[in-house]
Amino acid sequence: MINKRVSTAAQAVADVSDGSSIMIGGFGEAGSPIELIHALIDQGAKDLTVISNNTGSGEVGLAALLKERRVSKVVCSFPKSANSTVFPELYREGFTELELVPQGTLAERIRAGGAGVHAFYTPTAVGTPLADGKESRVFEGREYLLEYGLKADYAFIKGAAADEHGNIVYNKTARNFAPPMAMAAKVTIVQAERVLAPGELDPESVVTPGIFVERVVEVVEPAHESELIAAGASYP
Amino acid sequence: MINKRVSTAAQAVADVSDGSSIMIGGFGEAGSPIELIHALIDQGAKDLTVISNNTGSGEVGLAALLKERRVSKVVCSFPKSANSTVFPELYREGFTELELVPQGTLAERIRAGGAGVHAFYTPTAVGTPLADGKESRVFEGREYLLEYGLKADYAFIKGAAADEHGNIVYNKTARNFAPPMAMAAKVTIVQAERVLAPGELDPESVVTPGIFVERVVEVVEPAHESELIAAGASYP
Amino acid sequence: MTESNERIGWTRDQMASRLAQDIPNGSYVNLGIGIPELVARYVPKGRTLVYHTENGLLGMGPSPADGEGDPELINAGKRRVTALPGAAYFHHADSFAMIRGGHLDLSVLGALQIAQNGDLANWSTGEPGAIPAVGGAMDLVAGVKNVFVITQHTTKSGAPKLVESCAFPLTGRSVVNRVYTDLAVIDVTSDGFRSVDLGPGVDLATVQSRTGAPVLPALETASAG
Amino acid sequence: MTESNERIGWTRDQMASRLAQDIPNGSYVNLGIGIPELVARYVPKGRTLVYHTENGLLGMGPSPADGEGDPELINAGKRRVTALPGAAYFHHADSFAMIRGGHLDLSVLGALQIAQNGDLANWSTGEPGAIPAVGGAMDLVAGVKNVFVITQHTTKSGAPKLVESCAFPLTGRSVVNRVYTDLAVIDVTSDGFRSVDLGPGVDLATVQSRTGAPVLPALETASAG
Repeated sequence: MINKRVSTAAQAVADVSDGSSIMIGGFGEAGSPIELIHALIDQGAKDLTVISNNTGSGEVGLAALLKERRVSKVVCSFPKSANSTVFPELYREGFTELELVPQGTLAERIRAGGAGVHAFYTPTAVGTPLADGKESRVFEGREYLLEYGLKADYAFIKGAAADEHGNIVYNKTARNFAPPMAMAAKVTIVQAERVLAPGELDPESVVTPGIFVERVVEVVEPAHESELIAAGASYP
Repeated sequence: MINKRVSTAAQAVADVSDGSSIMIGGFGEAGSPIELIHALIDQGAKDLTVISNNTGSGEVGLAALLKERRVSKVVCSFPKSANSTVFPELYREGFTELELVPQGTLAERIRAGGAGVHAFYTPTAVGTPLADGKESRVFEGREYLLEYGLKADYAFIKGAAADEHGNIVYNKTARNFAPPMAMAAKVTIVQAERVLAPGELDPESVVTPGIFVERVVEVVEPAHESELIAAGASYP
Repeated sequence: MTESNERIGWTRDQMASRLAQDIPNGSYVNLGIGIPELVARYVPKGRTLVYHTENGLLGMGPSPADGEGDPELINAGKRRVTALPGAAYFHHADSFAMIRGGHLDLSVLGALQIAQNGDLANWSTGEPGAIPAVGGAMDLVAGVKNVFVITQHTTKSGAPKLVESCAFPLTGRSVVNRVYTDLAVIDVTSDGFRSVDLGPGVDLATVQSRTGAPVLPALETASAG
Repeated sequence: MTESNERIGWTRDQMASRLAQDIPNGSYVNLGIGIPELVARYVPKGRTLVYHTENGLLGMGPSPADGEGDPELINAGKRRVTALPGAAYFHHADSFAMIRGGHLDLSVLGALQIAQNGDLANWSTGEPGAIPAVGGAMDLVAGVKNVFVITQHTTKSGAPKLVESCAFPLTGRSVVNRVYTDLAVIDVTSDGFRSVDLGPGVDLATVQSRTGAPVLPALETASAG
C-alpha cells in the first residue's frame, strides 16, 4: 500500500533544515501554500533559499516567512507587490539576496531541473542586463542564452485534491508553478483541500503524477492571502 | 467564433506538399492517426520526412505510407516491428534514410522545438554510438550531449475528443507523443472520435490546449492497426 | 489658448480601439497590464480573439463583478477574471512554451522607451535602490510573433519615448513591430520609425517634434484593383 | 552423466523472484520487455510497487484476459495492460522527464553484455544490415537511480555475457548496479564484479569460469549487534 498522507502541516515540514532550498508554488495568491509556509515559520528553519515567482503580500504567507528573517536568498521573477514592503526592506538592507530570473526562464529552469536536462538555450533576455555574465551562443543567426536547470531540497505546493499516491489536480490558475516544482524538488509536499483514496481521481485528468510527490497533507479550508490581508492578519 | 473543424480527413491533409516534414503520433498502434495517414496516401505527397516513434505494422497506416515509397527519411527510436518488413526493406535498399534517436531524446527534442528551446544538454546516449558526431560537454563532472529542438511542417495526431477551439483529450496510452508534437508543428491536424462545442471539455482536464492545433476532423470509429492486420487488410 | 493646450490625438480608449482594429479574427493574444488591457473592450464585432494569460489560462474572459469570482482565477495583473467556453488551464512551463515557442500571435505591452531598431525598455528605470522585477515581459518579446506597444507618445514631462536608442535597461533587442501612441501609429521598420496613421488633429511634424528619432512618412497604400 | 548436464542455478522465474526480493516497498519501477516482466509476479506479499511504462502510464497493472482490454492501453512491449487505482496517464515528454530526471527508483533490463565497469550493451549486436532500434533503453540507463540487469549468465553458445569490456555497441557507460543471472547475483563495484549471492548448486569457481572478467567473492555480511 502506498500512502503519502501525513497528518499535519507541522509534520509535513518537520525535517526542513537550516540552509535548505525550497520551491514555493503560487502566482500572487493563487496556489500559494499558506498553511505549509506558516508551519515552516513555526518550525524555525532559517538561512533558506526560496524559489518562487513572487515575494508575497502583506505580512502573511511568504511575506511573513521573509519578515521573520528566515530567507537569505530569493530566486524570483517579480519580487514586488502593491501591498508589501517586506522584501524591499530586506533587499535594501542587504539581508536577502535576489536572483532575478525572467518568469518563463524560471519555469523552464525548474522543469529542466526536474527533467534531467542540465541546461538549455533560450532566446529570452538576450541583449538585456539579465544576460550579464551568462554564456550565449548563436544558432542559425539568432542569439540564445545558456540557462541551467534548477533543483531544490523541497517544494511546497497547493492542490485542489490529491490521492494517497500523491497524484494531484489543481484549481484553475492556482496550478501555475506547482507541476514543474513538484518535478524539481527532492521532497515535494502538497497541501490539498481533499486527500482521496487511490482511484478517486480520474487517471486521465491527473496533472501531477504521484511519482513527483513525497508527502500529502489535507488542509480543508485553506486561507487566501487577500482575505487574510483584508482582515488585517499577520503571522505568526 | 473560433472553429477549427474541417469536414473530412482528405480536406485536413489537402495542402501537404512534396518534401514536407510530418510528425505522426502513436506508440505502436496506440494513438496512431490511421485515417489521416490513409488520407495522405490518397493525397499523393511524396519525399516526406516522418518523425514518429515507430515505422508501423503490417501494410496499413504508417507502414502503408512507407510501402508507397512516399517517405524519404524517418526520425525514429524503434523502427522495427514483429509483423512488418516494409521499413527494413526500404532501409536496406537505401530508399528511406533513418535518423535513430533515443525515445526520450526524441520526445524532448520535439517538446523543445515546440517550446522555443533551441537546444539542450542531456545525459542520454553519452558514450554510445548515437553520440557519434554530437557535441558533448561536461558539467559538474558528468558528460552531456547537446541535442537540438525538432520542428515539423505538420503533426498528425489522434485524440479521444476535441472541441472546435482545438482543445484535446486523449484515450489512455494513446496520448504518448501527441502533446509535444502538437506543440512542434506549424500545422497540427487532429482526428478525434468526437468533436465538441467549446465548453464541453472541462478546462481543467484539457491535455493539449487549442493554441497548438490548427485543424480538427471527426473520425467517429477509428480503425485499430491490430484489427486491420488481423483482418488481412492493406492500404490502399 | 496656446497650441499645447489644444487637445489633439487619441485618448487612451481611442488608442486601444485603434490597436484593436489591427488584430485579425482568431488571433491568440496576450495583453499586458494597464492600457493594453483596454484593447479587449474594442475588438470589432464579428471577431473573436483568444486571450492568453501567462499565469496559465487560454480563453480568459472579463473580470467578474466586484466580490465575485475565485481568488485562484486571476490574470497576470493578479486581478480576478473569468474563463470562457473553450478555455484551458495549464502550468507555467507549458504557458511559457506557448510564448517562447512562437504560438501566440500578438503581445501588447506598455513601454518606457522604444528605439528606432525595435529595442524595448519596459521593466526598469535602472534607478539605484529600485527593486528589480521583470515578470514575463522578456519572454513575451522574445517569443511572440508580433509585439505591439501601446503608450503615451511622451513621458509626463514631455520627453520622447520613441528614441534613437534606449537609455533604460532593455527588455529585448529589436522586438517591437508597431507602436500605438496618443499621436500616431508607427511601424518599426528596417529604415527606422515610419508613420502608419496619425491621430485626429495630428500632423507628421508634430509627431516628429515629440519623437527622439526620425519618423518617416506613411507609405502610400496601394489601392485595390 | 557429466557435470554440464546437471541442472544448477536458477530458472528464469527463480531469477525474477530473486530480483524481486531486493526491491523495497513503494518503489517506482520500470520493467523491460522479456524476463524483466516476470519480476512483477514475484514481489513479496506486503510490498507494493508502482510500475511505470515509458509510453505514458504510472500504476500499470497486469495484462487483461485474451481479447479483453483496450488496444490503446498498452505497455512498452505493445501488449495490452491495465491501470490500477491511483494510476496516471501522461505524455512522452513527461514520461521521459520522470526517467531522465531520476524519479524512478529502479529499471530492470535484459542485456547482451555487461562490462566490469558497469557498461551495458543491450540494443544492438552491431551486425551490418541489421535495423538499428533503441527505444527507451538509453534514457532508462542514463536516468534511473538503480539499474538491475537480469539475464542468462552466458549466451546460448556459452560465451560470457559479463565481460571485461563490451564488444557490442553500448547502451550506456557505467550504468549497471547489479546483475541477476541464472548462476549468481553480482554487484558492479568500483573493484569490478563482486558476487552477492550464488544460485543452488553453484560455487564461485563455476561463476568465474563462465565470466569474462574477475568475480570477487561476496563480502561477509556484517552481523547485526
